[in-house]
Amino acid sequence: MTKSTHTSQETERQAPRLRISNLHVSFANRAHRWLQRNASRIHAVHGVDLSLQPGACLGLVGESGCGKSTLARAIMGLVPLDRGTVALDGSDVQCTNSRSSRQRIQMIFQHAHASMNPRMTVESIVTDPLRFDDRCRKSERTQRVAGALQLAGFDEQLRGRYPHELSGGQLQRVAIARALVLEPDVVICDEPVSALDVSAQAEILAQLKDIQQTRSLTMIFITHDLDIAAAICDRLAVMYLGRIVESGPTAEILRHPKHPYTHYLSTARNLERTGGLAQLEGEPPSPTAPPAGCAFHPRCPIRTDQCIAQTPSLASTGQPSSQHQVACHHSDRIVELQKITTTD
Amino acid sequence: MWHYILKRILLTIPTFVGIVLLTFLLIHQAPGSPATGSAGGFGESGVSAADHARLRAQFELDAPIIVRFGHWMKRVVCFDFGQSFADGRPVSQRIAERLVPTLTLTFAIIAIAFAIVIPVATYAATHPGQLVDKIILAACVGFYAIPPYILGMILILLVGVALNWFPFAGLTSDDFATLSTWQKFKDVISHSALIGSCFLIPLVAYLVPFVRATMLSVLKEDFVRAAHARGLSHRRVMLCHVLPNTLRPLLTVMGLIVPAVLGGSVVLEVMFSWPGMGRLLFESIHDRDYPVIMGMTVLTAMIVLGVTLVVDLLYAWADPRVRYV
Amino acid sequence: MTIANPTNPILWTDRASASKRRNWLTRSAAAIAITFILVALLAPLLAWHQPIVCKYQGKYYFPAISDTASRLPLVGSWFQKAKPFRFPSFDARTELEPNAFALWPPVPYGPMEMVADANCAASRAHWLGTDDRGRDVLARLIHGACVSVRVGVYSMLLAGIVGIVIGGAAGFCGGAIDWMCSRLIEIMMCFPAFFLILVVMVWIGNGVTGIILVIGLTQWTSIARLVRAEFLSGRELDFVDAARSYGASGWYIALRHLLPAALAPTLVALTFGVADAILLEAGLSWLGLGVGADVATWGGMLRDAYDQIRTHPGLMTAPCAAIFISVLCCHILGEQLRRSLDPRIGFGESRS
Amino acid sequence: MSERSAHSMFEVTDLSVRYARGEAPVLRDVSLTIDRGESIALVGDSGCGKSTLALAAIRLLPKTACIRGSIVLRGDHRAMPVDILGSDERAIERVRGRRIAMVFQDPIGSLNPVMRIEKQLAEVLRVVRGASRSTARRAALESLDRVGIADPIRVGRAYPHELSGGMAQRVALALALAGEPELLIADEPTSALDGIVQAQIVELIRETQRQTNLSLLLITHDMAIAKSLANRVCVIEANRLVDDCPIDQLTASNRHAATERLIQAAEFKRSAAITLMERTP
Repeated sequence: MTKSTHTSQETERQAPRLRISNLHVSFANRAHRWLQRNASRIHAVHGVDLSLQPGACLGLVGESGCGKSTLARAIMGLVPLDRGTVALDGSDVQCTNSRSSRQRIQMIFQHAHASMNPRMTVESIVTDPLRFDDRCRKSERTQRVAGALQLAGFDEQLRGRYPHELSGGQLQRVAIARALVLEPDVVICDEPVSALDVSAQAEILAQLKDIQQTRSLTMIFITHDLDIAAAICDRLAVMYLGRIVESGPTAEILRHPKHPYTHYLSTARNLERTGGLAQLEGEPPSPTAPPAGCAFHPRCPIRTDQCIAQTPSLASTGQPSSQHQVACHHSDRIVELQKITTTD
Repeated sequence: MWHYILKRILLTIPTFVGIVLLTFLLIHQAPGSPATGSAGGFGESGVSAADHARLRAQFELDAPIIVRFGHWMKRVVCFDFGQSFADGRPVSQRIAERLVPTLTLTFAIIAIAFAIVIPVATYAATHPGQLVDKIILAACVGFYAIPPYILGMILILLVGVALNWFPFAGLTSDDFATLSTWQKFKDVISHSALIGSCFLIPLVAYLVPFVRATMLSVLKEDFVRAAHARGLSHRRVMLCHVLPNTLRPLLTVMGLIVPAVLGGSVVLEVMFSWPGMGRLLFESIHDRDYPVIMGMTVLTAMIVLGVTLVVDLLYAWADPRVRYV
Repeated sequence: MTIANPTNPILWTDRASASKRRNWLTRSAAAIAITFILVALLAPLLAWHQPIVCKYQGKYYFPAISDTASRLPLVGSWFQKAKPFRFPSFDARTELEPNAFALWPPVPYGPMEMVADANCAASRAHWLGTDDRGRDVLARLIHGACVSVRVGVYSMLLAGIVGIVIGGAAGFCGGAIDWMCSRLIEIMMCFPAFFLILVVMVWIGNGVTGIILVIGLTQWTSIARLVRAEFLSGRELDFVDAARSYGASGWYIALRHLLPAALAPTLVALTFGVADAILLEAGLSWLGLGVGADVATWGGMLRDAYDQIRTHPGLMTAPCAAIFISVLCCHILGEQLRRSLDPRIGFGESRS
Repeated sequence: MSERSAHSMFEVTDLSVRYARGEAPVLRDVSLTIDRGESIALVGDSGCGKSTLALAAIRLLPKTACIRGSIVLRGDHRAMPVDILGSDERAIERVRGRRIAMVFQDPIGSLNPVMRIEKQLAEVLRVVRGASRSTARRAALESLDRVGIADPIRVGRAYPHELSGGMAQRVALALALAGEPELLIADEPTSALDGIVQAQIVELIRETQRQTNLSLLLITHDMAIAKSLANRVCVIEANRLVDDCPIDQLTASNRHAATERLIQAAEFKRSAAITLMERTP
């Protein structure tokens, strides 16, 4: 199956390439696994719905521990799902479970160094996935590897090196090449630049954006940095404690955040001006004991009793045509919040 | 913390049952059992008919297997291993009188070893690459490669025979009963000095590089640097921050030392005619005294199991990070 | 919780300063180890009571060579069955004609042969003298190496295989299998190795094969723990997740990604284990519970020396030196292996 | 430079460092002054030697390191100038924590893993401030409160691994500020933290500076953080100090290439966001 037949089948652009519905992932709580009647489970991902059009780039934003990496691993099938489906072009990846449909989603890991076997050279690292590609003949492997490395902007000369002999930026390029060598339709990038120097960050981001556009890849880009997400994503989804609290077009969310949490996330970017702005206090609550109702209410300045009693669900805001969705009972009162923060 | 302790204690139960089962299988395979007929022990002669009969009687080898296992389990729990073939006394009594010297020696050695190792290793770790450090390490490599029994023979030859400083046979002198308490104490110490050093020297040679390497890696950690940056004195950083973090891994090693010392005691105790567990085992093997052999095997395993348990609990006490695992 | 791995002493941690000396040390250790193995393989060519080549009743015989060949591992049994050489059925020392052609090994005595007076000093005829029963010490030393090398190598091969299989299964499968394997390892570790070996030796009797089996089947626990820990931590690593994400099967991940990482520390532990096995065997032989009185072993020689420690202390020297040197070689080689198998210091340095 | 050094409180002159004899230098001829109450940001890519400078300033480099040049802490009137590199170990121990303090990049790693937080704090308070055993605990809780920890009693009872990164960095700051130092060296204090927490820590440092007239030497690779905290930026590239300019002249046209590159890299993300916002109505 080649890419052209795919696109021709999808005459209407509406059919999503990747559709995630009602995804739940939880882990046994290691601290209390034993001898405790109420052996609690940590709900890492709590009913996430996402859908991506072919060629779309979705930014998944949130603080560490909010479940965004778990969501990525769940989509990849690396952690078992409690509930929910991951559908690629309309067919459930879990059900078909065939290797070739799995290979259509690839992932770039946060720590490029850790994601590579230290005993393998760059070349063998990038070749390894091709062993499991039934369509790729042995003779084609070298060529495919060279192509992928070139696409990722990796210096051909260094293909015989071991991971520990490369710089962070070069390693991340190898990781990109490894993800692309199987020619996937969907690529999930889990904080691909957060471990890099600022200048290397810019290079890698530009490269990723370039690849995404020329190949019309569908991409999920996970990051804790709104700036980075803004630089390359056309849609954003903000996660807080395992749930998506706001999603919509990037510019829309950056300009008019509707959820208080998103509001604080975007204020935190303006480090120089934080002196004039009120900040979000406290730390994200522990996922072992999530607060009742809206998970954000303990830190929220505009909470009401309703927030404690009832968990808000993701709903469209303002004009129904807009894709901007938010999970907040008081998204209309966000203006008050903006007043609080600027006058203080 | 309490959960961890309870969990750890409960986990010893399957291990305990496993030990009992393994020893049971060993008896089942014993010469004279239904399984092996008359397979010989060591030496020229096999097992005599009388031995067969006694073995069958004492271990009830004719009863159904489940009954036998149940009985064996009960015996282990009650520390009742029957009568010794050699002198007819209860096995537990025979073992008990040998257990005390061996365990005392073992723990004394570990204590002395730690007292030597910690200052030496600290010095080496704080002066890495210097001449003294290199000499210490080279000496450790050399001494660690000397097997204890060769060390024993060398010590007997040099210190015992040539210099005649210490006695090297037995635990007490012949006139032990006539001595005063203090002299008795001195007598026992001097009789144990040589065998003790045979255990001690390789142990120290093993531990010094280990502690040195651990300390070097602790010294490289951020919190040590941060402690210095906070203005704590060098002495305080070493005592309150570096040492506690260095000694934690040492606890684990202690759990491994005990079985090693117990196991290594056979040759040395025979060599020094020192009345401990190892020599008792050797004697019973010579006499084919199966009740004692089995009792010893189970009992040492129990001791090691207990020590491991204590070490694990101590470790959890010393390192808050493992309590929640 | 499981106990952290028993770590062998980590020596010479500062790399740059000592690399030259270590190189020299390692080379000599490797040379000595190879010499020991060669001596063990070719023992009858070096010391035997039969000549290497001789002419007996008009025919040429190769007694020592055929003996060496039939002792070789793997192919030895074929030599015994197929008999490509003429196997002698005579005692060369007494039956050979005095002036018949005979090429003797450098030490023309067997290990159990009483060839001279007891306790001779070193001389041209007996380079290291003779023991209390008039047997040549050098010949016994050479044949003792056979036993030590065989016990050391084979028992560790056995321990390595058992340890990798059990530890790997525990670490890779996890869950109930891990629980069971861990308990099994724990049970085995509760018995002091030497006690268990002694007790089992009582049941199965003397013999090299028995010793190899017993040592191998009691010494695998540390290997298994090592492999299990390596697999467990490996399972959590990102590169294993990466391999899973591009569709690699469990077996492929275990063999290609996890096993190589586990193999390096295993190899190191096995090298140290060879030293332990040699020591265990010598200790057993010292107690008279080892391979038996009809085979020359270093432990047995040590025992003979111990019995005469007051009268002939010099007898100790040869077996002591042999055991010490072989153990030291194993330790040095193990230490060097540890450094060179670490991908971060080993491969990288040698490449760039 | 010369007119500034008259009231500078900290002076680094021609500092060169190599970690071992014969190795390539990690710092070459770096000179730097910090005035009282001033905040300096030392910016550069990883491996350029900026952390080495921080460690040299508090003399925590390994003993094998070869150091040339001089570092002098002048401080205010209450104390004599100290030659950091030349003094004996005792004297330096009295400077560390009391006059120069440091926070590290990895907050959890910089706390002793087997000691409760309040014990670590009490230890420092006893040593540095001479507090008695009984008052130290209360003072420890107070200092936790001062760095914005909402629940000092619970955090005080905790072990470092039980804290989140932001919480641990607050604790590390409390430890560093226990001795009321004149100069705080912050080595990448926020780069291991998330956006919101990062902003919180930046704000905390700024607030502390406002209250105590603390001088700050901030080490970072991120120009955005540098701009938010410092009033002067020093750029290090390839082991040399290549640029030293007040924050308001950062955008001037004649800056060093390395500075421009760092500014551009920091702007890359921001500008992308801004253009995106401008593009859509």
